Amino acid sequence: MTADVTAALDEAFRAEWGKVIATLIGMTGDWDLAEECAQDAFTQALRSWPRDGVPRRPGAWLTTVARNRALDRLRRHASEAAKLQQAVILSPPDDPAGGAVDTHITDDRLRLIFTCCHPALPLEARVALTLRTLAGLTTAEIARAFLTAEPTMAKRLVRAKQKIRNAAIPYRVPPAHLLPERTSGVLAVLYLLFNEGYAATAGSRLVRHDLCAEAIRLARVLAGLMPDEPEARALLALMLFHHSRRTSRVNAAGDVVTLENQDRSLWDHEEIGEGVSLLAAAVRREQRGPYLLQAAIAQCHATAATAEDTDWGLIADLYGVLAQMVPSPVVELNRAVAVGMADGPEAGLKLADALAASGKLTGYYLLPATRADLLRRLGRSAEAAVSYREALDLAVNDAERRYLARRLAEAEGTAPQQSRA
Amino acid sequence: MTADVTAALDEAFRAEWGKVIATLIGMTGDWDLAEECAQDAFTQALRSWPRDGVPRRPGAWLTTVARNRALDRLRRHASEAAKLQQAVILSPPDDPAGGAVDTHITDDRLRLIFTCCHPALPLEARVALTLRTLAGLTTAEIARAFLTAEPTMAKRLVRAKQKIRNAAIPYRVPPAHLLPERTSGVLAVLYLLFNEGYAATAGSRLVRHDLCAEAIRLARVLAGLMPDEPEARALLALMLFHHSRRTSRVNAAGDVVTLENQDRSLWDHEEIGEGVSLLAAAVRREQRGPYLLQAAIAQCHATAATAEDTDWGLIADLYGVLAQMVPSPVVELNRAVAVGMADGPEAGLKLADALAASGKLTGYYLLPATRADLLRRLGRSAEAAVSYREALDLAVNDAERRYLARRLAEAEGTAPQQSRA
Amino acid sequence: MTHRRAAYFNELDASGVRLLGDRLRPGSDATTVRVRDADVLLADGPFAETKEQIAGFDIIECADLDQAIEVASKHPVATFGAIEVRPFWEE
Amino acid sequence: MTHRRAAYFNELDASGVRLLGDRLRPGSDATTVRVRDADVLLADGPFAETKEQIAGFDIIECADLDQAIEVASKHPVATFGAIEVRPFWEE
Repeated sequence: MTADVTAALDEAFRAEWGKVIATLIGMTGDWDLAEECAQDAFTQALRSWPRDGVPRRPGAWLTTVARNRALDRLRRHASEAAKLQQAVILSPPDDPAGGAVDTHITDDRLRLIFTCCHPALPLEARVALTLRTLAGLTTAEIARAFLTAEPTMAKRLVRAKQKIRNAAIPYRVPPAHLLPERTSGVLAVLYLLFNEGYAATAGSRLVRHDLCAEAIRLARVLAGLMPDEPEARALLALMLFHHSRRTSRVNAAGDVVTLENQDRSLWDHEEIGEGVSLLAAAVRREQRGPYLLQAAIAQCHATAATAEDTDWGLIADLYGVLAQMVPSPVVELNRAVAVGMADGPEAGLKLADALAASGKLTGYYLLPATRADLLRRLGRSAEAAVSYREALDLAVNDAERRYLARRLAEAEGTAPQQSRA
Repeated sequence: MTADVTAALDEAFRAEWGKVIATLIGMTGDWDLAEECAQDAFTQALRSWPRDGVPRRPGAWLTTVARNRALDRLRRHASEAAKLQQAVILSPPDDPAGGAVDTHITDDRLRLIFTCCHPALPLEARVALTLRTLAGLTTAEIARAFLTAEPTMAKRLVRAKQKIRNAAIPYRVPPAHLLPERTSGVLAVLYLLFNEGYAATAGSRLVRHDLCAEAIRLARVLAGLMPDEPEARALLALMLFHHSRRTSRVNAAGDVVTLENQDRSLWDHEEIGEGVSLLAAAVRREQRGPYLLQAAIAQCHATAATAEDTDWGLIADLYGVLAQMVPSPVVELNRAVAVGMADGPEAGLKLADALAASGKLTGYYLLPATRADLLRRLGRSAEAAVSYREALDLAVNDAERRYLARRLAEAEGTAPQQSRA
Repeated sequence: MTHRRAAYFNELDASGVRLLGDRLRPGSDATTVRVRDADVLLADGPFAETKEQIAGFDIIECADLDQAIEVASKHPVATFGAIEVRPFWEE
Repeated sequence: MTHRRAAYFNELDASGVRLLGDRLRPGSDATTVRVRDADVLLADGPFAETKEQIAGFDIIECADLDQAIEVASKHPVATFGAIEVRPFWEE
């Protein structure tokens, strides 16, 4: 097989798997049949493309093959006459050239993503099902990505598909009155997927499959399918801003490098540029959702030429609006950090102390870590040391622990003072 | 009020309360109404008997007054028209002289006892309800007898009556196919009641009301109501044999006196005589139920002129039959004791050891206590001491503990040897 | 029945979604039946010893789970208790 | 359905005691709906986290509890599971 054909197959798999599955579920209502027939179609491509050449529209080719396979299978089961009839009614007239098929595919993929992320499914099942049916990851890959045994993951997927069938979770884009809530549910699954991957790159975990890339790919699909939904674009922008810093977040020793100390020349400026234009398009819609605000904050960091150029005042304001929209002590903590940068550590410490007094973040290591940093900047080393030690007791991630230990040593005067940021 | 009238009232209360309640429940289906009206009738008797004299048939008088009271109450509630109609249909024509009433009363009391002991009620509710409705104990008396707070007992009674009404527990003598099982359920409640009272007389507990006497009274009522049921008679006989020894079971110091050491002249020979004739009548029926076997064993003890005269061979055989009928490790243990007496301690120890090896009575103090007694009789003092200590660790009753401590001291040679039994 | 309850059930019945339904007596009026070795064993109370107990049920006919969730979420009990939506077994 | 099951339900229906009844899908197909602060909260699975789950129900009309117990004790599930007999609420 030539490298060209291999690349074409690879590309087709990434781009088309979800579409093929979505179309077949829409046509047959049978998730397992859809998976089997999609697999068949890709196997068929593996055999025939090297011999006959890559078709002009690989997606349409794959969809047609998979659909014919599904019809064959259904016809073979005379007992499933009713199902077949339904399938025939639902399936559009055969169109091997794929002219009118695309719009139909588009709809089906949106139906698929809303079904996979239905809130009646357990959260982990939503994530797994999305990766399996939309991203085309194998059960083994998903299991590895989530540090789960493969049989457990297989069971989870089977269970989820059973529940969709037995509890009659509808295969559709939700009606208008449910759409905002369900859309934010879908976005939450994709962002969870991204964060899972993002946290892993900085921890001591090895993930074979890049969950961040999958999350971005799916968010891009969703933003394309829902052009009227600014939050979908904003989520994609948010992911891109974070992802642009992936190489500079950890140094050669595996230690976390804080944002202010990162080498900004390593940042992926193409991704930042895409994020900026996505956000600009989203902002034009005049809706301010939580992802838009978070993306706007991330943009402030991503577009600052140096750490000193960061517009901390704007960031503090954005966190203020966000905190009102989605009350959360973690957002409050981030606001305290931003205020500490914009108006000085004294002002930030005041907010952080209020948060500590509320008890809402008890046990969360970033609260004492933040207080420690603010105390350090105020020159109150002894108090800073106490807080660093507290944070160290709570942190679980290795890289974070190394960072805190270093800071603690500094505050206790047992290590050479690093250059002040 | 003259002593005569007081005694008549007292007697009527004991004898008639259950009958009046039973008749009124049968008539109205309303347990609370039945209680209220019975109370009213007794209050009325308290007022009118000293003035007008005790009626010829106090039971019929009370029933008539209570029934008229109930009809009055029901008539007063126009909204309960349906209930009234039912009540009128169910109630027999008024008969103040009480001619035909008695047979009807008899039936109702049997219905009441089966309803109170219905297996769908929790066991403790069956006992409490039986004491309240059949024996006429107040809620406070029942609570005291079972060392429970009065509000707890009141709640239990209310709950039981609610369940009877809401779950439609039928007010009737069960049909033939349910009768054997339900009868043994009723007998079990009465025997539990008796044992509760019997255990209390030997423990450090003070009970105001004599549960044993109530249990015997109720068993006598049941045996009278079910003349064809030999087990009812056998249970009454069993209770009488136990009860006949009540004054000789504990010495002046409050210590348990074992059967062999009891002063048989203190036994209530009238009760023993009644037990013997009841058992003789029961045996004629040619059915061998568990109460009959237990009563036969108790009779062996009760009718032996001296401990040495006890027919241990027959007792061992009876336990053997009983063990086959109702397999139970406690019965096996008693059999081991009997065999130890009939065939010598060696034979008894063999059975007791087998039982210990089975693990079925682990934690039950009478197993090591029995082994200890057998070992002592074999002259194996050191082993006996170990077993007495084991039993002492498990026993909870004060009197039992004092007995075991004394035996332990003997086995260890730290106390003067008592006369060997 | 409160006005709110009545309105909910009237609407449900009028829409044809509810086929049947009723409140059950509390668990304290339940009797649990087991048969073991041919013996009928009775126990006072419900079979599950959870704090939460089933208070009633409605049989509804819905196009899909979303409709069932909508019906359930409007049930007067949903705001303080929970409504379990269970599909029937179809062979 | 096994022969024994079928025989049981045929007899029940013929006697007029059973008004209605059906098996439910297992708890894993259930969705629990709660409404809190006007938000509709969904949870996968049944409301009670007990090992035992409700597998079905039958609405029977009986003269009294003894008849209901008799019907329940003959149910094929009674020999390995439990049948909870619950009266309807009557106002």
